[in-house]
Amino acid sequence: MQYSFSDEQEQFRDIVARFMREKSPTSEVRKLMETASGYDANIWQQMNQELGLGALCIPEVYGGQGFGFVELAIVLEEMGRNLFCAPFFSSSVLATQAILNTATEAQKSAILPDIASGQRIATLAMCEANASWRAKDVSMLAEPVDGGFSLSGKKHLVTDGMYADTFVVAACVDNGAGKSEAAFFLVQSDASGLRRAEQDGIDATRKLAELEFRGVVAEMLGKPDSVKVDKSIAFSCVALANEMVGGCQYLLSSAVEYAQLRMQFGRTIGSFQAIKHMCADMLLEVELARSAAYQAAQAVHHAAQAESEDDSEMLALASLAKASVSDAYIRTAETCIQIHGGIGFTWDNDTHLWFKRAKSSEEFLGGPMLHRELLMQAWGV
Amino acid sequence: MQYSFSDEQEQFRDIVARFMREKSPTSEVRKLMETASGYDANIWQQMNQELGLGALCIPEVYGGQGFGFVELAIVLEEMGRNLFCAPFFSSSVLATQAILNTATEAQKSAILPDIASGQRIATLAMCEANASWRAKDVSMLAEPVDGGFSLSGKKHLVTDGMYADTFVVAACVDNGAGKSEAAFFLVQSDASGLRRAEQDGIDATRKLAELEFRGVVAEMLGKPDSVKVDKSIAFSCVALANEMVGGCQYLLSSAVEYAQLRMQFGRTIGSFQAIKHMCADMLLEVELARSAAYQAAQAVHHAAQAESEDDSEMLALASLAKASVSDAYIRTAETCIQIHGGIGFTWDNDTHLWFKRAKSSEEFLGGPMLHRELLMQAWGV
Amino acid sequence: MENNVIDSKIRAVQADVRVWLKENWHVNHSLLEWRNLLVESGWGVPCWPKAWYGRGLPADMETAVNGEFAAAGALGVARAGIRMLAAATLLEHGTEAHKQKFLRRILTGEDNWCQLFSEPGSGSDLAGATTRADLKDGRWLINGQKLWTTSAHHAEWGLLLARTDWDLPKHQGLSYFVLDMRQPGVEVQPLRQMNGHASFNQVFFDNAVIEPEYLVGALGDGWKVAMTTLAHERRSADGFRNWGKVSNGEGAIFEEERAENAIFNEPYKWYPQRAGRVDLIMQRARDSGLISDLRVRQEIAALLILSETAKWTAQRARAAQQLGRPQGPEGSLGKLAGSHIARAASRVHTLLGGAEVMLKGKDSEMQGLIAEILLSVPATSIAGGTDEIQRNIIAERVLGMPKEPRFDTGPFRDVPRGLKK
Amino acid sequence: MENNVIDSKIRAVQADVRVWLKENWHVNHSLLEWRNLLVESGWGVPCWPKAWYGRGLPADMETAVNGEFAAAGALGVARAGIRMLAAATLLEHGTEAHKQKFLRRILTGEDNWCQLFSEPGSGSDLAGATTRADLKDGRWLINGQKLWTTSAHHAEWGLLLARTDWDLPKHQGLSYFVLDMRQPGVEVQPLRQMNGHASFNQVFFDNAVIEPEYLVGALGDGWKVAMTTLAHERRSADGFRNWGKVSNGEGAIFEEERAENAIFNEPYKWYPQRAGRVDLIMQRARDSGLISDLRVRQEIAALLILSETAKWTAQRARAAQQLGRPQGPEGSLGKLAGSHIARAASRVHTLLGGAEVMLKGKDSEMQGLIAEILLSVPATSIAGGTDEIQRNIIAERVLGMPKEPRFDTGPFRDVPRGLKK
Repeated sequence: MQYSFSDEQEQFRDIVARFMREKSPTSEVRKLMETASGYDANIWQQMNQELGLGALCIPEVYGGQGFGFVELAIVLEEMGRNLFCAPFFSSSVLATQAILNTATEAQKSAILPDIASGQRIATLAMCEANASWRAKDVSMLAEPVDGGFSLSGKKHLVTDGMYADTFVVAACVDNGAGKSEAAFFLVQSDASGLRRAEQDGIDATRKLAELEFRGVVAEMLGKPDSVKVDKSIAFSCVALANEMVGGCQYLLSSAVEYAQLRMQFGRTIGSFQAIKHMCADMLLEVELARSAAYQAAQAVHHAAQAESEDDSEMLALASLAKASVSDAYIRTAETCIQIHGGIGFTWDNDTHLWFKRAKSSEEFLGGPMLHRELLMQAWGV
Repeated sequence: MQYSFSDEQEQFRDIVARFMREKSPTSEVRKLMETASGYDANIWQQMNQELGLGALCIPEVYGGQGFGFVELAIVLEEMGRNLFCAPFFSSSVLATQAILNTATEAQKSAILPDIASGQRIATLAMCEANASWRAKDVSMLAEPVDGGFSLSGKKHLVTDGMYADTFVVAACVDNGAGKSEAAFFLVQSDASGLRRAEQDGIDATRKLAELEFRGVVAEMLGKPDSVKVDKSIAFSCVALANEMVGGCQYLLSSAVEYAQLRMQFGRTIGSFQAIKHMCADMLLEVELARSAAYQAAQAVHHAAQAESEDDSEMLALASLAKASVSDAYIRTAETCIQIHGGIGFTWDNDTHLWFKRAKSSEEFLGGPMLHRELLMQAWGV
Repeated sequence: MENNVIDSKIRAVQADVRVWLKENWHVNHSLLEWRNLLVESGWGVPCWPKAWYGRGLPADMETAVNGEFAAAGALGVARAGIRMLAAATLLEHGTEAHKQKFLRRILTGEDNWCQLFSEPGSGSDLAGATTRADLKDGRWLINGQKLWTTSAHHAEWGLLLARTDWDLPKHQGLSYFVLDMRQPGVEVQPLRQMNGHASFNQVFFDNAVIEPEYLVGALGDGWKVAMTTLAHERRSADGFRNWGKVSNGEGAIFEEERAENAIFNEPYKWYPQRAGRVDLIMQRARDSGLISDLRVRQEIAALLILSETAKWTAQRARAAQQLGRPQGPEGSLGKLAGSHIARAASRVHTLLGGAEVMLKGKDSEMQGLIAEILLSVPATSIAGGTDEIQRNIIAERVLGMPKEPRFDTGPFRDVPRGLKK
Repeated sequence: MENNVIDSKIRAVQADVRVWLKENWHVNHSLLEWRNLLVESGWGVPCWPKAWYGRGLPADMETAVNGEFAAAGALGVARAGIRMLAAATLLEHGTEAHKQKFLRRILTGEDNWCQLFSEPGSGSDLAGATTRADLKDGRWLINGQKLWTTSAHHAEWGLLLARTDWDLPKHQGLSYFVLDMRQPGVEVQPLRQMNGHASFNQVFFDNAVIEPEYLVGALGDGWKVAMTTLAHERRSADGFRNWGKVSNGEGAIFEEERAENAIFNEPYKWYPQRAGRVDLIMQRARDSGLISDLRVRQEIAALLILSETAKWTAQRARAAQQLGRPQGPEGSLGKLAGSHIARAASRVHTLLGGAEVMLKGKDSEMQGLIAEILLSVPATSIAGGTDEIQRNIIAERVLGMPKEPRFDTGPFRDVPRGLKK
């Protein structure tokens, strides 16, 4: 049914949720966010071996399980709820969606099985000084050389960039007619001419790096195609939106729970109408955002299965979801801190972990103002 | 002192406030708004003879009292608080400010004494199909003819247009260099070629008309000068902002009062935190808007007295005030209805009278979005 | 039950209706003749009990039967107004005599009904009703005032909530009656709203009389019975949103039905405007040229995100319900979301109108429709439960937060109410 | 008094200060020497009583005296931290012995003070303090925990609010003490905030000892005495906003003062960021080129309208005060306005930063300043009274609306508190 998950999907969610609750309590999150790599290789292995999450929505021919995007969205929601620290978003979303949308069969067969198994961690290097993830803003030029293309320049805000094995790098090639077209390129972490440096993110649970390319030789994925580049980012936006919805839900639950425990003036603060109404408003905002994320996930699910000529509705929903959930997440985070009062502003209280994820996610892959505009454009307005 | 009224100004306010309370209870407002002219000629006469409000801020040489713009702002605030039904805003603000800012000495001497005494009711006809009060948007062309200029075309949203004796009409003249410059022109209501028709306003306490000019011969006020035209509108914006602040205060007081009377669930609704907090938020918004209106009034006060080369700060404050108060007024009106509940949506309850004034004033002389942009421009940004 | 068993049952019922309609439906019937046929056949309300004009079919058969009526282009029983709420309440709490007297004429459309619950002093606090019913010489004398009574001016009967005991706590002192609206002690006055319409009425009772047998449920059970009415009101809220949908068939019987509907639709004609008319936004933005203004595009996008996500949220609730899953929070949020949408739409309409919003009436934008939006939207966050009440309900019932401390639990006589002196 | 009489008095005082400063002020004094001179002359705190280091001048003379100090480039008494709140409280409620022991060293800067009011369980509800003071063998034993204690780690003395009677209602069971911070039973731990700073402390008491003569005011009068401290805190809120303003004179004494200030300013260094740094907006918009984006211009204009009108509103309040007029509502609104400004500024900074806001630290925008804004603003609507408490105060005290119903009026022992079990 269009507006609900199937029983199988609900069961799958329960399994993922249990794993995340067990493996990613905030004590673990706090421990991992202080490490350089930001994740626990053992748990990463368990996640792939026991649950096969890395393989989940990679087609079976490439060593995956062949599930759809809705299942991926379920995984991300549960990860976001628990701030699961792992390069899943980088590898199984950003890089995998870029590869699935642009690479040749041969390339997919070569790369995806290792990503599916979790042995290879991949990520996307797209954003440059202009802090944009849109194909038209990619200015790194890929120059044809023997054995592929040569890449020079910088990429930043590369998630898990310090520990990834493989980079999918966005760059432009001249399409002959004097116009440039964006494409993705494959670069291994040990490539000659590649340097990487840590970046200090406000969200310590999502590690960032800056990459410097000095004539790095790279393989092009498929053909230059800006439309497909944008489409793969749109897919990732939807995944991010679903991850963010999980975070919204955590913050809402946390605020409501605390309001019912914390006493002031001889009563729980949750018995004050001001707090109750803040919680009701949060719920409304979170549920509307959830609907957007789910609806977009379904649209991508179908778009990924049935290659359609016209992706405009899917693109519209992706931007709609990213805009809606970005606003909801940061407001829910602000309200959650407010309801916790001074305690909510302390390091020891967990709220700030999600607040920082919310703030970071708000502009990651494009902020709400941009996506509202892209929504109008996708609607042909 | 810069941020407060003098004792004399406070006493003046008391006198005006008492007059408005006595002459303009809502019973009277409701009666007058159902009439065609929308005002009571007797009370108009009393207002001018007893309080001399029409003469208030017209210089003494033109038969006025020579007070400043701050005193005018006080009058408007008290009128706005009581929805005083009279052509004061049309005659003593819109028309008078246009004349003061652009006319020659001889013209001022000829026209202003009758406006000051209230014998002549003047108004401004500026807005055309594009619904703008900016000099650059005036498209009516004034063609030089014997005895003055000939005007053709339509003006609408002309306040008190059906009963005004004199119209100050905005039109353009070619400045020789192929560019057009806006100027004000004087037209009497009995001029040949002038037709007027009532317009049905959402705010029945401020009557509107559409004027049609078919070769109406008019006298130009001073010289074409778009800057002065815009400046006179800026003055009127400040006057309007102060009038609106009076309305805000009425709505706030009305909401607070009702909340302390109305019982539900065995307690006054004003004892519910939701209502208390709405009232606190309203107060904040109204007081911020009030500061904007007062600050702008003072800026115009000084700008009108000391002809300055650079009006940009005054223009900035005028737009700031119009934007700030417009937003505050409509939100206060919405909240006041909300606190009144279903009763507040009925015709017999007075709230809608101010709601309609708020809605109408929001876009009158330019809406908040326009004025926020004009503020940035005036600040040189 | 297995799906295929259900399917075959549905098919059987559909076949029955089809046959019956083929034999009986004809546009040359008068509306009353036809509805009498429906009532006698049980096909008008197939899920009602067999004893009372129905066929005792399970609730989920209704859609199937309606589908056959639609396919045949046949009209159904009278449904306009609050008659079906009256019927549901009487079916559950009424006596045999009540059912005998009222149900049939509800379905045939011969009697119209209105709901006399809200009062000037009890809006959000419905149980605070102070209209009194006093037993005198074996008959109930009604005194007081009701408010917001849609269609009171053409109703034969009213569902009345009145206080019969002032010494009991608020909810316990109320009783539920059927009131004959056509009597000297009842005065109906239209109530004008700020948008100029007068969709509601005030109803004044000055020693209006109710015979004792018109008490519904037990004495003092008024709140419980009213809950039944309100539950059905909520359940049929979707249906209400279809006001104004009239069949466009040709023939005398359709003319009759359209005339009937016109009367009932009249009070609701501004309801779409009250909700903000999001549907008009895009076209107006294009027509005004403001569609190319980046600022306006942001406002439009934000509004449409709100209205689209609210729609999907309602659909999620419905989908869960259809799957028999426990209702999530989605179902309780529509009303509050609607307020946000209406307010945001009103703002965008203002942006698009500019100073033209100063005008109303036939010479103004869209023949006054835009002005009607701006002057109607403020009702959205009040009517049918204010936003504040909705937030309380959401916080308490959905999120499980503590209830408001209560100050009205003692004898109603002592509860402060009305306007504070 | 006539204005010219006031003027001549002011001029006389100014002349006196000028003469005294000319004779006494010298940059070669050590800071302590100089402050001792100030204390003995009475010019350090001219409006304090003559008996206690002042000259008994009326309060409005302070500005005139300060002006002479500024003109001479002379330093004043120690003012940093909460020492002046301690002094004001002791002047009003302290014994002769308290004043003798504490006041002078407050002014010379030899002793530092901290305020031990807030607790983990009593933030908005300050009177709900549960730190206990029990009289045992003639001395008070203190047990419990305080929170948000700025500068506790370098304070010699603390102003302590503790519960001495659990059977009285909340506000009546509290007493007010001066606590020696340098004792084994007192442990000070810094408390890290979400922005990474640790400006506040937690203070744990494990049988900390207070001699009976360090009770301030009568037993059970703690709330009353604390009100004095808080009133002075509110009054000097403007002064606090000047943290970090240090005189830039040359010479040893200025070095000493700057070193002293540096310690006190340390915890407050992120406060400007907490308030949103509206001052940076325009330049950042220009630098990023977004100043030409119509959407961004709207946001900036709205933010600046908010911050400008809030500034004027505060000035209106001050002007009324200076004219001796009754305070209007303006004075109570600044805190709530500040929350709106900070949140709006944070949003605009995010817009201007785009995805760069994902970064913090020295390599990020403005060497981490922007990130510090985004991660500090959430404290604005909480610290010093949440927005919700502010709205209550505004509604009740300014608008005269009814108080919250109370559930904590009985014996404190029975009042539910802390975290609900």
